[in-house]
Amino acid sequence: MEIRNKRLTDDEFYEIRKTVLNQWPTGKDVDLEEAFAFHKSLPDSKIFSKKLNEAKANRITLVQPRAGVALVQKHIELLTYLQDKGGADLLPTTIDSYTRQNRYKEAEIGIEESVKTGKSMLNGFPAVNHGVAAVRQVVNSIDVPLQIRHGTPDARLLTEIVFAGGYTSYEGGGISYNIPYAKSVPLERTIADWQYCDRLTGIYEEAGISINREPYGPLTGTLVPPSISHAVAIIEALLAAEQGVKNITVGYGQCGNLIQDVAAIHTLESLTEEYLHKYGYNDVVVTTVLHQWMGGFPQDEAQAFGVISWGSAAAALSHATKVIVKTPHEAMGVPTAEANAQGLRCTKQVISMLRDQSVDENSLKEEKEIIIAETKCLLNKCFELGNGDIALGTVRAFQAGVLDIPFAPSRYNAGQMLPVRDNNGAVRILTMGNLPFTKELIDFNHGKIDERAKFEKRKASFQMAIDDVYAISKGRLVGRPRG
Amino acid sequence: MEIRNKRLTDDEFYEIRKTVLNQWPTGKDVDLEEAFAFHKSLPDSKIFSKKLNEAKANRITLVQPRAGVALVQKHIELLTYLQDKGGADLLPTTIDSYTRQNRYKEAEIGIEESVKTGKSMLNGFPAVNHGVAAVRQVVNSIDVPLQIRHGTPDARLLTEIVFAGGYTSYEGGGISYNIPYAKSVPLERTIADWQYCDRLTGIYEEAGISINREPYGPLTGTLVPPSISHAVAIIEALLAAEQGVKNITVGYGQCGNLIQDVAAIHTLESLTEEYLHKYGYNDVVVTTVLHQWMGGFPQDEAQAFGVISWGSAAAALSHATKVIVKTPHEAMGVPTAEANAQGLRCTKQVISMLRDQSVDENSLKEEKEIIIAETKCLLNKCFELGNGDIALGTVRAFQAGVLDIPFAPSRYNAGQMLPVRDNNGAVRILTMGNLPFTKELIDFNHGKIDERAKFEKRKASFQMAIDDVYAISKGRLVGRPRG
Amino acid sequence: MEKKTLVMGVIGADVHAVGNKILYHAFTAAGFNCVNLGVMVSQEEYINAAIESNADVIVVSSLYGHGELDCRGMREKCDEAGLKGILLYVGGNIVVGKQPFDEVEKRFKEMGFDRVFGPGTPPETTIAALYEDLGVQPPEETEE
Amino acid sequence: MEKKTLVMGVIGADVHAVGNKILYHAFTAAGFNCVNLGVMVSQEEYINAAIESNADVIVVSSLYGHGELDCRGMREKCDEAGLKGILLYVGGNIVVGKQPFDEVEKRFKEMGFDRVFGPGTPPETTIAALYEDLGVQPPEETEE
Ligand code: B12
Ligand code: B12
Repeated sequence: MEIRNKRLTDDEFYEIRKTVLNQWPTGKDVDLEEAFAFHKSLPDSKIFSKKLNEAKANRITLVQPRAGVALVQKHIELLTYLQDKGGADLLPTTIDSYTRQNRYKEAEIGIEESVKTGKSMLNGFPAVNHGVAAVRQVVNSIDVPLQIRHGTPDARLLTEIVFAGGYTSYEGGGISYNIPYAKSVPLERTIADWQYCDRLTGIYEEAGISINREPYGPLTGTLVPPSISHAVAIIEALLAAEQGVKNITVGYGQCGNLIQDVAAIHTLESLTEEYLHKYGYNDVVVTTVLHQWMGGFPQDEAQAFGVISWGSAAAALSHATKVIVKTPHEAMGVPTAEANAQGLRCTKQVISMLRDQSVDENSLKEEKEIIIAETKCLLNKCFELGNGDIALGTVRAFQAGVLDIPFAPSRYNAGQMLPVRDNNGAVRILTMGNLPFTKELIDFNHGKIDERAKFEKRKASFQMAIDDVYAISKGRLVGRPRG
Repeated sequence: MEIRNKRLTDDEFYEIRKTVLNQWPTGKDVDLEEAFAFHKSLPDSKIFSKKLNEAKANRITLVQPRAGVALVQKHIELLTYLQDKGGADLLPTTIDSYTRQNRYKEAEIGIEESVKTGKSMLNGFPAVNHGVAAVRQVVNSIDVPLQIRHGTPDARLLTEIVFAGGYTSYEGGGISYNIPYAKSVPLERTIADWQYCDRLTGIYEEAGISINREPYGPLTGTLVPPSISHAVAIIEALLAAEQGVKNITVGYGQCGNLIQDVAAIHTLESLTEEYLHKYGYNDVVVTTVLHQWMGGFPQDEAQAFGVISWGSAAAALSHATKVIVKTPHEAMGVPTAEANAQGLRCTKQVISMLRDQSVDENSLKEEKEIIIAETKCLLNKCFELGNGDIALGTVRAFQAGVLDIPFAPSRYNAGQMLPVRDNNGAVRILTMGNLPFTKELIDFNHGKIDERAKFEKRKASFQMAIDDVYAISKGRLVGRPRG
Repeated sequence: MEKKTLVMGVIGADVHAVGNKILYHAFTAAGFNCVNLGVMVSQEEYINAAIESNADVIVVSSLYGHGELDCRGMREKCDEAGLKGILLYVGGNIVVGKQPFDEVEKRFKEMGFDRVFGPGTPPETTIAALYEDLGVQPPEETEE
Repeated sequence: MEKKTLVMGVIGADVHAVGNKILYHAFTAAGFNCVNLGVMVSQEEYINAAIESNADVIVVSSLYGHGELDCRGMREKCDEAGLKGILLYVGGNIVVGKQPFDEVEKRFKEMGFDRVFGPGTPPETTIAALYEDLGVQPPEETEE
């Protein structure tokens, strides 16, 4: 059956649900009614959507780290530390990579090894293996709202377990947790699986429990032009809304040019709202998240603080609803609690110093127009390809290279498009592949890149893109030729 | 004799010089001709003015730390570390506080104690006590240009010794090294003593050795409105130019609001050039320096990195010729070499990430107009009070409170003016004292402050200023009421 | 309440004026009679002012790093001047560089200071200590 | 020059594709015959590809932190498959967290890897090591 952007019927949903809950023994502990009751017992201060809505109303930017370790107690200690010593407004539970691939047996080995060696041998928290009761232990121990962050193509069981466990926010989506996170999972599959996750969110919503959903914005985190990630975010917002999701945070990974970044956050919010309304979803609250630079970091911690701060500045000046924080250990490995808290404190300092400042609207005008025009080209073509259905259109768009994410591992991504920075560090598109841009937009991109090529006295090429990939880790934004 | 902005005659200069070189035994080792020869032997790469001119031409921002310890070898080690591990483009030698007060005997005790305890018991390098040969050891050991940074009201002997020692840049001025750095030294005295230092610079210049001079921009470093520090910087530039100085770096201490900071650096350069030309000094090269936040810092190092980065961003986006760097130890004490290098690397990361970005001119317009209008009010009144002579006018302006520096220790400063931040964090003036502003400018300042007062639902007052003094150290820019 | 008198200032060649101005404001609001000597105060000046004003306590600030050199012998000079047992406080950035505070405290206590405070100590802390050591209460109305 | 063949890929459940794409580009430009398996490569896939292509070296990348779990037993599997003595390189962010590199290197060498590289090792370093270990020279014309 071909994929459609259509709400799953109860019959469809509960039919699938039987097999989902059987994927791993812990699935049997999930009981919806009892889970609703648990959620209703939570104080407002632990509810993600409430805190986001409040932040949006007050135009402040909340800070949230990434964090997750193998064992429950250690994970609670870690989160408590980040809450108390880092001042995190929101906390995550990052899931390990085996769980993300539904390799629960390997996750089990990781847990055992972690117990044995006394250090986390997993790069995240294996929530499925731990099960509902353990997840609730985390929720009960922490004072601020909690979100699951992962990168799981088939996250259905995970969603069931952590929702039942009391998590009030959940990252991911059928595109954003496939193309950057998988090699050979068909897009129809992940979109369908994420319809399940979204429908489950809708079911909670209908029971009076508003769980926040966050399409994963930064994709590969590596020179992704705003219009590309905007298109994906908006599609996932539409898919989620169709399943009954009412509280959505759309995301964007900082590119590094301030004007482009601020314009990106502003247009991300306005375009998402525009498309939601256009397609009849009128009661969804949209908030935004900026991810501090998601590409390669400098190894030196002092330099890393510089990168972290610049991401914080972009978040504050664009008044994103929240910012996801990197740490001074980023280039080296999963951070210690201490390093993670340092990233948070550095970020909070910058965010709160800048909260009363903004970027002049006039200076954003051109960049906003470009992002809007590009994003609309992409989305309109997707709808066209799907004969009006965005789920179908998305699958066909990826096949056609109409949606194309740079440096992605998935074989369902064309990988024809090549981005490079322009002379001011904004990310532009050198090789269009099959992006359905107008001539004006193509000319604009190439004109900007030409300026740089002239300045650097070299041709724009794959080598230029490589230089840009390394640039920030080597202390620059634009990867100028050496020597 | 009343002070005049008039070049010292050779007779006057060499007459004074006799007593200056006798202030401490090391004075006798200064020999001008031999010093010229030493300077001429220096490679271009060690000459401050050359490096600055080049940076100005290329619109890049150089980074420079503060640093100085009691003993020569330790000082060389420190600077070498900052050069090699910090990547400093320019290096300083910060002079200790006893030397700044000409208390050479106490400095001598500090040196002895430092030898005994094995740690620097002085907060800087006592160059006068060490003498010319030791200073040259430093110059010979370091590859980048060197500057003396101090805060010395009567710096004549120090100037003689370090110029003879081969330093190619020198900070300070008759106002900026008096009012924030002394309690009871008359302004006539310090202006006259700095005319000596400037004339000495002029004499080197005439011998073909261009030594860079830098009026000290940030003054008390605490909520100094741009127009106040601009007025002082421009006066000191005029005083220096009259004595034959040809390479001047005017400075400004970051206030924290990006628009105000960028507007400040731009207007500082243009106004200085304007006034120099207006008064007939047509061959002076003017460059700019932004000092990262000079007021109280947060104690936490991660937060301090946030403050450092924001200062770096202001420097880069305003294309200041150089930036003076703080360290993560700022709130605690004189930094270790390691902490100092961290500040440098963090700064370099931000500076070079942002070097290809600027702030939109349009958004700077209002703020530039205000700074220019305020600065001209101040300067024109100074000229008026001095019957056209800026040296005399300056002395009278301070007497009258026409120039008034907040939180200054000097009894020759009126201390009537009180600054507070506005609702966007820009520094404005609440209590004018005797500042000669037009009604429009007063209304502008008060209007901005009223906005904030309304927002905070309290009256603007000394308490508001106190809250602003503490704000950055407590993680904010604007000192909002607690609770 | 009988007003207690304190002599305050920044010692040595130190010109850090900001904290001094704020402390003066805070101490006055807290009900003390303050003789503020400002910056660059010598040991003799503190002592003379304390004798003249019949002070209960001398509050020494040092920010610039030379505190250790500047404060030596202060207790002895007080004793000689007849200020035996007068309360001596010191605070600020009293040594050069970031040093472990307990060691610093120890050295200054050995020099005869009754209380030693680390970098960035808020006025409220200092005032609470003064109330305690002088056995007085906050004034009824504080400027808030 | 006879072209040496290398098999490369990112091991385990790891999807970090950026470095892999760039390494492929760099190795090819440096004159190697590259079989790039991309991301999410199992030990078996490396070994099969190495047998098929008669490879001289297997270059394992691991970025995501599970390298230690994923790489265990790889040398033994190579031996069993008849790839005795084949060069084994591993690099990337091969363990969880920031750990002292010499300890990490030791553990991976004990697992049978010939060369172990830390985070952010530039392609040039890897290529230099390959030239050395395989006794070959850079191609005359490199893409510069
Ligand atoms: C971009 C990125 C991502 C992107 C990847 C997109 C994609 N599909 O490629 C996204 C956002 C999807 C992602 C996801 C995850 N990531 Co990630 N990611 C990064 C990041 C920021 C940059 C990686 C990169 O592209 N660098 C640029 C390229 C050019 O460099 P490189 O990858 O290091 O490769 C070079 C060298 O290492 C070397 N090299 C590589 N292999 C080999 C082999 C040999 C033999 C030699 C000699 C050299 C060598 O040459 C390469 C070319 O120069 C790094 C941190 C960093 N480095 O700053 C984290 C990082 C690698 N990720 C990490 C983690 C944990 C994850 C996640 C689990 C999620 C999470 N917790 O946040 C998931 C894992 C998903 C999975 N199953 O793999 C951790 C790994 C932790 C550890 N080892 O302790 C890192 C270090 C971040 C951190 N500090 O926590 N990530
Ligand atoms: C602003 C500033 C300046 C301004 C001062 C302007 C002026 N005239 O007031 C200028 C730029 C001129 C300056 C000059 C110098 N400074 Co300065 N300065 C600072 C800075 C950034 C803030 C100080 C401040 O105003 N804070 C705000 C006020 C409200 O706080 P406070 O001063 O700490 O005072 C509060 C508390 O400490 C406490 N307190 C104070 N005294 C006492 C006493 C007691 C008993 C108690 C309980 C509490 C207490 O209450 C006060 C009110 O809340 C500090 C670093 C920092 N803190 O971030 C460096 C700092 C104090 N300066 C320092 C130095 C070395 C100097 C210089 C030698 C130059 C140099 N090397 O850069 C010169 C010295 C000149 C001289 N002769 O004194 C060092 C001291 C190093 C050390 N102790 O190891 C510091 C720590 C910076 C550093 N890390 O290197 N400085």
